[in-house]
Amino acid sequence: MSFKTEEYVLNVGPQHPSTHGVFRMRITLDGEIVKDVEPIFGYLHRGVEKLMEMRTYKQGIPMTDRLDYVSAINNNWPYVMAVEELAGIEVPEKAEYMRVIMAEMQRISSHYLAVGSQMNDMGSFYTVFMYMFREREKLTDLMEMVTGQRMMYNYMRFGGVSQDFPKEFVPLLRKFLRIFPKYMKEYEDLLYDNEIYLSRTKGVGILTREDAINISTSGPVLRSAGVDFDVRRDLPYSIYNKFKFDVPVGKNGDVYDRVWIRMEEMKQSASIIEQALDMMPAEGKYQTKVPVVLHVPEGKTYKRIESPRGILGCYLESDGSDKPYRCHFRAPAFINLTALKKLMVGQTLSDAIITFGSVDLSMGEVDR
Amino acid sequence: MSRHYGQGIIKGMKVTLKNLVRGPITVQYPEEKLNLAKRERGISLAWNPEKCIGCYTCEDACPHHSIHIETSEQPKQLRKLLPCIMKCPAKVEAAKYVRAIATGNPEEALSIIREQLPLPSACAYVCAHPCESACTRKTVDNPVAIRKLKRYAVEHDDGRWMKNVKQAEPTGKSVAIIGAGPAGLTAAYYLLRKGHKVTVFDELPKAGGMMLVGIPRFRLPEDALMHDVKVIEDMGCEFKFNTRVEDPKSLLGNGFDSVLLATGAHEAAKLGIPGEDNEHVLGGVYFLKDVALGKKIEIGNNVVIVGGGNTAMDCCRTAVRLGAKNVFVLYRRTRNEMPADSEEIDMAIEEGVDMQYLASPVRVFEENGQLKVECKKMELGPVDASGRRSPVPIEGSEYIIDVDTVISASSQYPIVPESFGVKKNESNSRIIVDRAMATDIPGIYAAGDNVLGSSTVIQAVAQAKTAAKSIDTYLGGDGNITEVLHNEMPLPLRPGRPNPDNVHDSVYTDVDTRITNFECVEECWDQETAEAEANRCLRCDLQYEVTHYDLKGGQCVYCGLCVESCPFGALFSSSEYERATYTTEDQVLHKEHLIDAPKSSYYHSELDSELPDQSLLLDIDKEESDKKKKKEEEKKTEESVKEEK
Amino acid sequence: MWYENFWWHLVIAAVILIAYFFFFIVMFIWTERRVIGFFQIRRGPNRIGPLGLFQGIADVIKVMLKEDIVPNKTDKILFWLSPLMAFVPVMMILAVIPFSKGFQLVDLNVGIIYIAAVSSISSVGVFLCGYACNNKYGLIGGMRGLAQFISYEIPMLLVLISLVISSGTMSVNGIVAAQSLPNIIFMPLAFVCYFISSLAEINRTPFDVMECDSEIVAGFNIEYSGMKFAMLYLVEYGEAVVMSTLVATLFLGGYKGIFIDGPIPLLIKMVIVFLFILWIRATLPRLTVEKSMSLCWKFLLPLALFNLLFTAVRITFFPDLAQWIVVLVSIVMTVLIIYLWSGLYKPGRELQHE
Amino acid sequence: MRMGKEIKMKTYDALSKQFEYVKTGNGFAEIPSENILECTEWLKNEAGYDYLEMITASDHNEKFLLVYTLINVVDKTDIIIRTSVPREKPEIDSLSNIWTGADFQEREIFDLMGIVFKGHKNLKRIVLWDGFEGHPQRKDFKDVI
Amino acid sequence: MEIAEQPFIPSLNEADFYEGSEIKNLRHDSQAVIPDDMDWSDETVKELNKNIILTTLDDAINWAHKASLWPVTCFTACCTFEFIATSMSRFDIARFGMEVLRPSPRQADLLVCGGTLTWKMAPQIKRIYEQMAEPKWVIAMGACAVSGGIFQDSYAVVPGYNHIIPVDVYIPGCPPRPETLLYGLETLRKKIDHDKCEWEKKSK
Repeated sequence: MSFKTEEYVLNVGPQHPSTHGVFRMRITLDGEIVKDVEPIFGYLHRGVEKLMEMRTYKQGIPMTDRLDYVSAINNNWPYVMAVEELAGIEVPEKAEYMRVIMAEMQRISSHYLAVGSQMNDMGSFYTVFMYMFREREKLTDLMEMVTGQRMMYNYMRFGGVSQDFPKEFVPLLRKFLRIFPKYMKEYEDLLYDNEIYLSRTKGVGILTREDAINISTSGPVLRSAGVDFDVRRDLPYSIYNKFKFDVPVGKNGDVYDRVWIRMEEMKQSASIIEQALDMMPAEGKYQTKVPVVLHVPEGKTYKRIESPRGILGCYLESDGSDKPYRCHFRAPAFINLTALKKLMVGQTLSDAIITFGSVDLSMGEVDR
Repeated sequence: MSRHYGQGIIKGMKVTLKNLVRGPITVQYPEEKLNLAKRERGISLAWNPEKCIGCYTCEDACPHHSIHIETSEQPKQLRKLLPCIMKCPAKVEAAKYVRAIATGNPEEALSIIREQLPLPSACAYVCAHPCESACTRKTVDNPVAIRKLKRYAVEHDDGRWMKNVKQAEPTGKSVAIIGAGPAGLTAAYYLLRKGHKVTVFDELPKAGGMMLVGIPRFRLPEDALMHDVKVIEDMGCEFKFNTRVEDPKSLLGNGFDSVLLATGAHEAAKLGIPGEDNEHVLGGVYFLKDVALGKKIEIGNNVVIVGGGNTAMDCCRTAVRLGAKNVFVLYRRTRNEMPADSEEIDMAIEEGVDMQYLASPVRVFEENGQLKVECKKMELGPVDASGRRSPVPIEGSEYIIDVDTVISASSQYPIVPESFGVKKNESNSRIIVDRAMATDIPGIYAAGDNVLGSSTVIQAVAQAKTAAKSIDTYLGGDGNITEVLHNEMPLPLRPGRPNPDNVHDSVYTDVDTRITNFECVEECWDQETAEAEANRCLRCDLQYEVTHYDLKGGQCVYCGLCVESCPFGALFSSSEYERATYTTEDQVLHKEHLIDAPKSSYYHSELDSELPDQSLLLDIDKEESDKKKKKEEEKKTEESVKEEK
Repeated sequence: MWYENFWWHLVIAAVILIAYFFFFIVMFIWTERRVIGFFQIRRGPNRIGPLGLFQGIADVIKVMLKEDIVPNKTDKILFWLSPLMAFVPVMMILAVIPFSKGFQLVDLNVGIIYIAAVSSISSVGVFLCGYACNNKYGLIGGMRGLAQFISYEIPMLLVLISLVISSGTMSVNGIVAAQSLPNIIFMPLAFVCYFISSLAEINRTPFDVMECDSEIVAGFNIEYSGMKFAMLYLVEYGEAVVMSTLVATLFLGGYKGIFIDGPIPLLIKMVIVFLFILWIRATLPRLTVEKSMSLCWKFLLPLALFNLLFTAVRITFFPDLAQWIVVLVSIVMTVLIIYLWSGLYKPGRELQHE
Repeated sequence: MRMGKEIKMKTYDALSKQFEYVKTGNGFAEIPSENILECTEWLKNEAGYDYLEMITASDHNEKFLLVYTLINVVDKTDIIIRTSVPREKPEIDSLSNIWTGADFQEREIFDLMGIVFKGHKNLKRIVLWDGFEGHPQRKDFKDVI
Repeated sequence: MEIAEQPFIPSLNEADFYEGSEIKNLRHDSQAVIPDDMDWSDETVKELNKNIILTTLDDAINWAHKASLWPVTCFTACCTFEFIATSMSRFDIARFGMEVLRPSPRQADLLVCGGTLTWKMAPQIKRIYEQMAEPKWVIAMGACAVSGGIFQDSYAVVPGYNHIIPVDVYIPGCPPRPETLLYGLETLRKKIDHDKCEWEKKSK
């Protein structure tokens, strides 16, 4: 008598508690072992790129906010940089510092969310998530103070930022940075020593260096595989060459490394913010005056930044009118998704789920 | 390292217990409400009906048409002082005549211009249009092309303005005006109107001064200039051309009761580099003057022009028309920093001029009978006092261009002759005057470039107007030179929004034909374009009452672009956040709601002080940090006590 | 006693037990949500009734009143039957628990075996839930649950046997009576094994593999709504009630208190056990099913066997040892053996870089 | 920074030396569409540009412009390659067999722009649903309900 | 034993095709808006059906419904994070007994539609709504859910959830603040207060 198992197809998503949005995986399972996975997405395809062609340049900024809704400010940046290059708009020095500060705050808050929801996927019933959200709320408060919104900041403008920091903002941000390490220590206690956490993350979802490069992954996923590449340091934009910071690089490319990198990056971001606050000129313009309807000269450009999820690029073509001719976003999460098959196959369903969580997607960006 | 199961779990449980002790951070919402950020962009807009003039900018700024406005056709007058009028040195009422053109009344428009400006034709071609740089429309896209509209008005001169002219009785006093430039002609016009007898002396053979010799004919045709001059001539002005007045004081006794010095700026600035004395190195102003007066100049095939102002553009384009094959313009900074008009630069490039940015001449020398210019590359350094980034030379980046002629068009300045005997500045380039334009000698006045340095036509006109007032007062008049030439018009109706199009393109003659002659390059707009362009004016001084102001609340994403784009500060973000409805229709917010909505200080930092501070989650860590601080302080004091011991 | 053989005694006791069961389910719903809330630096339900006390009642009423959907293509009979099968046995366990001296529905002389037998029926019910609903998630959840139940039953039973050896009786009442000091002090190792395996039995964090939200949506109860879901919902908390009561009875001295005996000490102990479960729930992430299995077979089972051996040796060869020596030896031994044993495990897979 | 620029310029020069049909412009190299595979393979294996950062396309009426950016992860430089395919026959070789990372991006371009990638193993709609009419990123797209 | 007819199991490609045509049909059919139901607020209807027992029962049931509104975890886009923020410690939706996020629609009472709905997702949302057991409520959270918001003129976006499923409460904002959401839930509770038992509705 011989036993034979039958493979079956399990649809995970589009409505599923741990797909981080409307994402669907068609997983072929043998028992609980994943044999094949086919990512299916587009459930949040809103046609942002097409819509941007129908709007003026400035009206495009709120659209970019809604791409990667977890890190709105980082999304503004490549678009704004691309338009600035084509239109030849100068950014005042102070505005560059303000952008860096806001973007790094956004990175911290985005990583809080990523790590927190990772723990949630692991089933720690919201506790870590809630603690991290407390810190994130503090950042949200600070950013709300500057921009007036909690999520869709719509902060960057061509030639600077929309508004100056309010005067009470900088002391409060410094205060946040002062208490930041204390809470980080707590989270590390909650994560790194916990045996259940270790047993679930170590050696799970391994991505090799070769695969990571071949699949064009970026951000923490790429760095966890041991590739030392960070756009902020290696192809510096804005004023990142003025700051000193480390780029954490993983060894094994597993879930543990990816979470570890996110935790380390938060600390580095905090140090960048601190440096930027010290170096920021007290006086100066925060914005170059640009008309509401901007007419950008003809040209093509490509600008990239390091968003919390990886290389976020904006390819912009202008035909001289007041609307972009073509605007394409290189969405890091979208391309990181390609690695999903490599990451998941051969693992159990539970591990596959946390591996998926460790890639840290936001579907708005994947589908655009 | 061996790890024992349980340690980490216990560590984690310690953390959760610690947080349990810390206590909840929950806000009990319906009873306990947070203070929002001062800049909160809540789910409504606040709208100020007094400030809103119904310009539809917010409606157009919305990415997806969430705002719907309807305005009444009939406006009401709101204010008199407008940016365009304020910014104009001669206080020409730009908004008014643009409106006249928009309603199809270019003749009336000319009357309005004529009230303040006796040289409308000349200004219509070459005015530096400070009004445009102040135009409110600039915040939306590009300013209304006021100068070109003036041109359109001038082309429709039917002499209607003459009917309302009030000529004063002759006073019997006579005034000598030295220089028939913009300042001189303006002063002559107003003094003639006040009944004085005016004689204008000029060393050139024609009237026009700098407008004649400083501006090439393809920008300001002679006909247009002479049209203005003829008006003044018809009023009885006496011109004495080819006459150089050396001593204005002597005129005072000889039948003239007063003298106005309006000699202009005719000297070109030096480059300040070795080899400048070469005969092929020309001053830009001299070059233009010679060309304007019809002298024959050999400039050869390769011409280098140094500078980035309008004079440089005039020079290079003149050089092209004189047949130079290769014309270079060397400028130290980049195009963004160039003081010349963008259109001028565009046209120069179209005509084949090679713009070399970030380059500066180092020396001029002759080698084997060939004139050469050595240039150096520059790069932009930090921002200097003028707000522009200063050029910094790059070492070792020298290169050499073979040239036939070098034209230094960096700037020009006036030289006041010693024989005038008036008080001057140290470098002899300015006459010092008081606020009434009077010099230190009673009866002698000065206006124009010899007071200002190198400046614009409209500045000179403005000064001449002041001078004319003072002279009239000096000669016993009332000093009132205001005129009313236009007929009263009703306030213009507007059925919809201002024209949302971008600024209309100017019409130029074809490049290939225009570089062969000195015909005027810019063509006048036709009626349709001119009226469309004039309709772009937002009419800042009129208020079209907003009858409907609907915000589709369920559709708006509260991005704040409308608040940002409002040129009049009539829109505010609102800090309202409590609204939920059972139907979609209820989502639409109407005018009444928006008026009452609480305002936030998004883009209105003046409201900051009125609003309460934001409640922050960060404050929960206050006590701990305070405790720490206290402990540290205690330690310090203990240490200091110990040290003292 | 005079009342022992009257049928109405059974009726009244049953009513009291059922009331106790439901009351504590409702209160535990509230307690769990409230306490977890405080662990998560928030307040938890506090609007419905004073301090939010009626939260559980409202939940139960609402769930019961919801539309009862029976999806197409389900196994109709099992779909109806399985929630009952899961729910009823949980309640039946209470029958043998003494709430006070003499207050017990039935004092079975094979009480321990009864408990073991009845509680396994419940797990079959849960598995059938997952099977009957014709849903892959449900099936995975049911299978996971069943595998885990069966595995953890073994260390649990071994511990119970050691308990029986030590007390010399199989009656629950007898075990309570035999605890002059609570069993947790005599046999801490047994307590650890029993507590962990009963966490797995009642499907609580970190062993909630069969209902894990983030992986298999809602596991076995994915297709249930209305009254049937209400039953499953009650099972979840009912098991918690029963299990905390059992732990309190078997290891913490049952109804024996420091000052007074009776139901009140039992209830206090039970609530303390439940709070401890909540603390664990608030802290730990979930184990995967295979890791929970390996924990059972590689960690708990040897410990439970050792515990059995140790207890047997103690009872057989040193029945008259002074109490303090027994307590000392067993505590030292427990700490030592857990420390040594746990050092053999490595969390996570072996990686080349470490 | 200047270092990176020099390496970049050198790569462009080397590329145009290696393949005579390559035209280099200000910050990009223009390659005929039929040679894309050859060039990118050379760049990957010989020049060290082993990271395919992005692929995108834009609609220019009579042709589609395709833009590829590559990064050298070791030297930290990037280059941009452009190519174009005619509108009547929008076909180009797929890079997904060299770079797995091109897989989804090419599918997306196929979906939204309607360019067919020859050699792609699973070329079907990715963000829109099966049976959607038209390719929305094209300029002449009209939505049919 | 008789073997039942083998069910038709499509291949994956076929399944995609069926999905596509389903989306297409749904898109074609749901161009019109489902009208908002405002009958409940009509006071006269309530007066007419006054019945002491039923009204008291109504109140009790409505109280239970109000007290434990369990949302289904189905969030499509950005507004998710404001919902999460609401359920986190600072605003703590649990105070109203709502923190039980049921991943399975069968057990949930409330569908909080947070975020943009695309046509590709529309059939799934419709199915989730249909899977939910009565009584059920729907909240449209944020501009996209109310009207398509900033994406309303896109080819892929449903201009408002009320094209697909009936919506009870609309909350504006992009995204709404947590307080706004809590206010919206309060508004929903007011509506639930007016609900009547099933049998009464039938008798009408």
